[in-house]
Amino acid sequence: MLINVPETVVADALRGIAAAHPDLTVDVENRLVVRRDAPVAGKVGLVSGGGSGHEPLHAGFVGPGMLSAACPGEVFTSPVPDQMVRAAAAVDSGAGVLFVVKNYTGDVLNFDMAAELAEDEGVRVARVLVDDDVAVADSTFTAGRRGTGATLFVEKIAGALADEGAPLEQVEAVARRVNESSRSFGVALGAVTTPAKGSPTFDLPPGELELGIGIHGEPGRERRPMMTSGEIADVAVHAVLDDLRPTGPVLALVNGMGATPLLELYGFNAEVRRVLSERGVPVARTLVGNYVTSLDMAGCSVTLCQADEEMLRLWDAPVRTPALRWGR
Amino acid sequence: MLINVPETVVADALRGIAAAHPDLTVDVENRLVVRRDAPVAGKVGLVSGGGSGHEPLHAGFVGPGMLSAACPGEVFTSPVPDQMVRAAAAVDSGAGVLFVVKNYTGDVLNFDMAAELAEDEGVRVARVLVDDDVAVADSTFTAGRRGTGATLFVEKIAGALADEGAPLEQVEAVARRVNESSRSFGVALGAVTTPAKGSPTFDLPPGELELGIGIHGEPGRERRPMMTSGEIADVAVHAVLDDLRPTGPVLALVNGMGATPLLELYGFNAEVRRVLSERGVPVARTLVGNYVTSLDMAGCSVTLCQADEEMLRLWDAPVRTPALRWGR
Amino acid sequence: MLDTDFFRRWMTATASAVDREADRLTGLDSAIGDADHGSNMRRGFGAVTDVLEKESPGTPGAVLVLAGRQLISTVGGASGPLYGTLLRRTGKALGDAAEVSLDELAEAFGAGVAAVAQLGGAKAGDKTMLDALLPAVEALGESVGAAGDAALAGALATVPLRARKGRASYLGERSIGHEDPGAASAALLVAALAEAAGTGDGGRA
Amino acid sequence: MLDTDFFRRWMTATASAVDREADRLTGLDSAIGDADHGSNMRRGFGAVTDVLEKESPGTPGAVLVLAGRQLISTVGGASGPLYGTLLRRTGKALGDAAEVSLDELAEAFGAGVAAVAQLGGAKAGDKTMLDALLPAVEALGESVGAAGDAALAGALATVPLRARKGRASYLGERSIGHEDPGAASAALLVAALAEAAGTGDGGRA
Ligand SMILES: Nc1ncnc2c1ncn2[C@@H]1O[C@H](COP(=O)(O)OP(=O)(O)O)[C@@H](O)[C@H]1O
Ligand SMILES: Nc1ncnc2c1ncn2[C@@H]1O[C@H](COP(=O)(O)OP(=O)(O)O)[C@@H](O)[C@H]1O
Ligand SMILES: [Mg+2]
Ligand SMILES: [Mg+2]
Ligand SMILES: [Mg+2]
Ligand SMILES: [Mg+2]
Repeated sequence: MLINVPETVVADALRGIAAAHPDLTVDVENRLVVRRDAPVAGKVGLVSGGGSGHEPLHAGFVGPGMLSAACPGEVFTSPVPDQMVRAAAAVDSGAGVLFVVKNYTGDVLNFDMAAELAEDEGVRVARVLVDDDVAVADSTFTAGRRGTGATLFVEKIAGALADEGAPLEQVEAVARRVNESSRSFGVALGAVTTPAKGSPTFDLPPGELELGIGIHGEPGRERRPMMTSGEIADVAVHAVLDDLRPTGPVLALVNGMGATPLLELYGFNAEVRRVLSERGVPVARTLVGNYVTSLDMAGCSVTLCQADEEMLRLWDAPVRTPALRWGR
Repeated sequence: MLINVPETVVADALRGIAAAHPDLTVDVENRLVVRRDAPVAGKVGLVSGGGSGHEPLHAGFVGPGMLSAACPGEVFTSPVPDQMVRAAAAVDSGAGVLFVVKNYTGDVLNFDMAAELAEDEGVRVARVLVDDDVAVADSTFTAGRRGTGATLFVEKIAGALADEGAPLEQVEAVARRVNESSRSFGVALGAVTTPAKGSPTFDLPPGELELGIGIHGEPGRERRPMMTSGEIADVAVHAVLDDLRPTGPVLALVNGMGATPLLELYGFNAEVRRVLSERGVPVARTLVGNYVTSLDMAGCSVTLCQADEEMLRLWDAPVRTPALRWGR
Repeated sequence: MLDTDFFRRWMTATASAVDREADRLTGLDSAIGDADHGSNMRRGFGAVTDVLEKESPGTPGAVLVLAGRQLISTVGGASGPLYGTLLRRTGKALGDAAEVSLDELAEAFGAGVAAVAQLGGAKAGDKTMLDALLPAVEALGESVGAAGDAALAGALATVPLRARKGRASYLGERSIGHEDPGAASAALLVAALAEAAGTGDGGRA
Repeated sequence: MLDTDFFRRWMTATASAVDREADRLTGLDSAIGDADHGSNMRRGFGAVTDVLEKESPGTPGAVLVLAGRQLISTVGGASGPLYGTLLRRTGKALGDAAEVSLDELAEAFGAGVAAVAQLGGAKAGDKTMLDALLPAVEALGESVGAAGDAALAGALATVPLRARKGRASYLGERSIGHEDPGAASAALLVAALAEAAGTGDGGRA
């Protein structure tokens, strides 16, 4: 691992982000990454965060057209409420703040505590939960579906609407709509090594893969002998479509988990596109790359969002962050 | 590996690029990625290429403000002359074409053959060699310094000048100037697995690293017990600075080799910045990410370019490619 | 009676235990979670030790409320709010008393555990820290030693369970056969009570 | 005399040898290069076999010129232009003759190898394919069998050398102790001459 000591990994990264991105204000001690021009008058603030190790999510999505601030926790550990309270105070212009929360017990509990505290301090807070991972059944037997790739869609599209000056209720509504229109499925070809553990979190021998993984190095729902890129696309895309049942064009995120070469990811995108066209699903936009990652995990995930006209317009709107940037 | 069969890896990726990027014309059979609007009247064409496995280099850098076309070879194998001849014909508007060639025997021989053939067909061709890797001594005992991270600087800056309508000689001159002002040094924390071989190309046990590696999975100049991020930054930055001896601000590329998490890479950037400031070298711009990669290699490289005013202006100029995009 | 110092000793003993067992906790969490429980607990109770030294709260209740708040501010994850709530609510239930009886502690701890159940929505058998905490509440009226034994037995009894809450629930059937990391750390917390009480006296104060 | 069919057989025998030995060549290249020499050669000579079948060139020279061009168009890397030039120049030196003598082949092959040296700028002892090709040129006047032996010996003799050209040169001292992959494939190419000539006759045509 390219680290100093496990204890300083997050602080070291924040110093590196500060050095690379003069457009961001980075508070290393309090673990905050904020748009330099926050609070923007009249604009709803968008705050997200979660465990570190998923970069560029979330800090790489801070900037005009997307997040107002990100709160990075320790590696794979949700941030503490103090961070979100500070972030809310830093980005609130009076128009209120939307918390974008991935559905994990830890994130939910910490963001909820933060929302209570921030409201005590006079900030109007709304919250949207992202829970797009179809590998997890949403039942009384689970903590509910995990939040994964759809987080990027929610942050981009809600961020664009917030930048247009829409009120909190509308920004919250579009965020919820994007989440409800999105589903994901992930596959691991290799395990993760966290700095704290220093060795792979589970044992995945070369000739095998895990289906239905999350982004925290946890094992998946099922282990299988190695499959081809085309077979993996079949499993992932069918799983997503069978749950989403889209009736119109989709936004597609073909996402690498961190250690899968872009060469392979583009090849996988070709297979994803094949399955989509076999199922008669038109693709409006595609994003291919390592965006919602799990440290050095080899593998990939597919996220599809059935996007209406407004979502597509907001997707195409200008964005200027370290990891997503277009239109200006 | 996320592949179908090793033989189709490059073709599969090209189909995936075509599906993801409607702004590019992709010729899967002839292995070409071309700006959709090429040839642009009066504009010098910029053609690069090399073995695949270094993505987003080069295909990810095709678009307004950067390359006109890219010619991907097999994995780690330079492309064949036919590709560059076709690319030159596709992008030449009459203003001539610059070949950006990384200094490897294979690339040099194939691009030289292509230049001869393209000139026979009436295209004016200039060539710039990129050879920035200070780990290799440029002597009669080697094939000369390898071309690595500086390729990105050359392609971005020469591409911006070409977009301004500068003549071939000037585009060639700025490309050469950027190369002469740039140096790199790379480190591997893990070996590469190529699709064709299917197993790591060399054996690098967990507690060790290789200093002075290239981007083709070749072993480095020296093996050492694992070092901290700070120690690696010391070695890499000193190696670069001792050779470059900059007298002004630098452009910095803190590059991941493919499997190094962005979290760690940002932490490494903090250490690179520390060493630079200890040496009194100001940093004008920083780019952190996996840009010039070696499939699934864990590791990083540092490239510094002593940038004059013109280079900085061209660096900041708008660019719109799959992997670098700003200003429009 | 249990005085303020007893509660400080409880927190420091927990901190030492968690520090010593951090790798085991992370190992358990790596089988059915995300491999951070040991470092989470170590970071949190390390911070608790620090803050108790700096601020010297003057009552049992104040010790636990401060410790709980510190856990919430330093741990994150699922365990931060849950353990933080456990200690804060236990501390609040103790009120301003300078000393408390074991029965009073048992009752307050019961309130803390109930708050955990409410916050996390889990119940007995869901394979969480509650499976160690709930039996401990029952046994605490008897002695701190009995509580420690009950918590440990409860933690070990999570092995055959299928997780229904937290990260381990994503694994479905595959969560079976592993001890729950949060239950294991809860057993350490409860065992530390006996240590704080002084070895062997069973804590019947 | 060696007729057109001999040259076709030479190319197909090389293709089989390269196909059979591809993993070994890639293994050698993975020690001191980039692990692609086996697949490069297999792809190239596979394409050569295909094009010779499709186009049926009518003279020895035409067979080699076509084969060389095909290598240049399909291999890439360092070996593509080098092997392509070797065959093209050898073929050009053979001219339009319908049959050639072994001496004529030896001379033409010498011209091909010289072109490789000029294109790549390497010389004997630089640890490249030339270390197998140069001794083969010397021995070819004697017999194709002798040439095969000489090439093989030359390839094995690259083991203790330090590379000065190509990718292996980046390794400096660390290139010592490994056989050069291009020298190994050159030995296969030259050995295929004897196979084309028919086993055991030594090719003295
Ligand atoms: N809803 C819940 N109720 C009670 N305890 C829970 C709940 N969810 C998780 N836990 C406990 O938290 C432990 C995991 O803590 P930790 O690993 O620190 O957090 P995270 O799961 O966020 O990584 C689990 O082993 C379990 O005992
Ligand atoms: N300058 C040169 N002159 C002669 N032969 C060379 C030269 N450079 C490389 N070679 C040969 O090419 C071989 C490598 O071929 P290959 O692996 O196919 O290409 P690449 O090095 O581009 O990956 C080396 O083993 C060596 O024999
Ligand atoms: Mg966690
Ligand atoms: Mg090669
Ligand atoms: Mg955990
Ligand atoms: Mg090679």
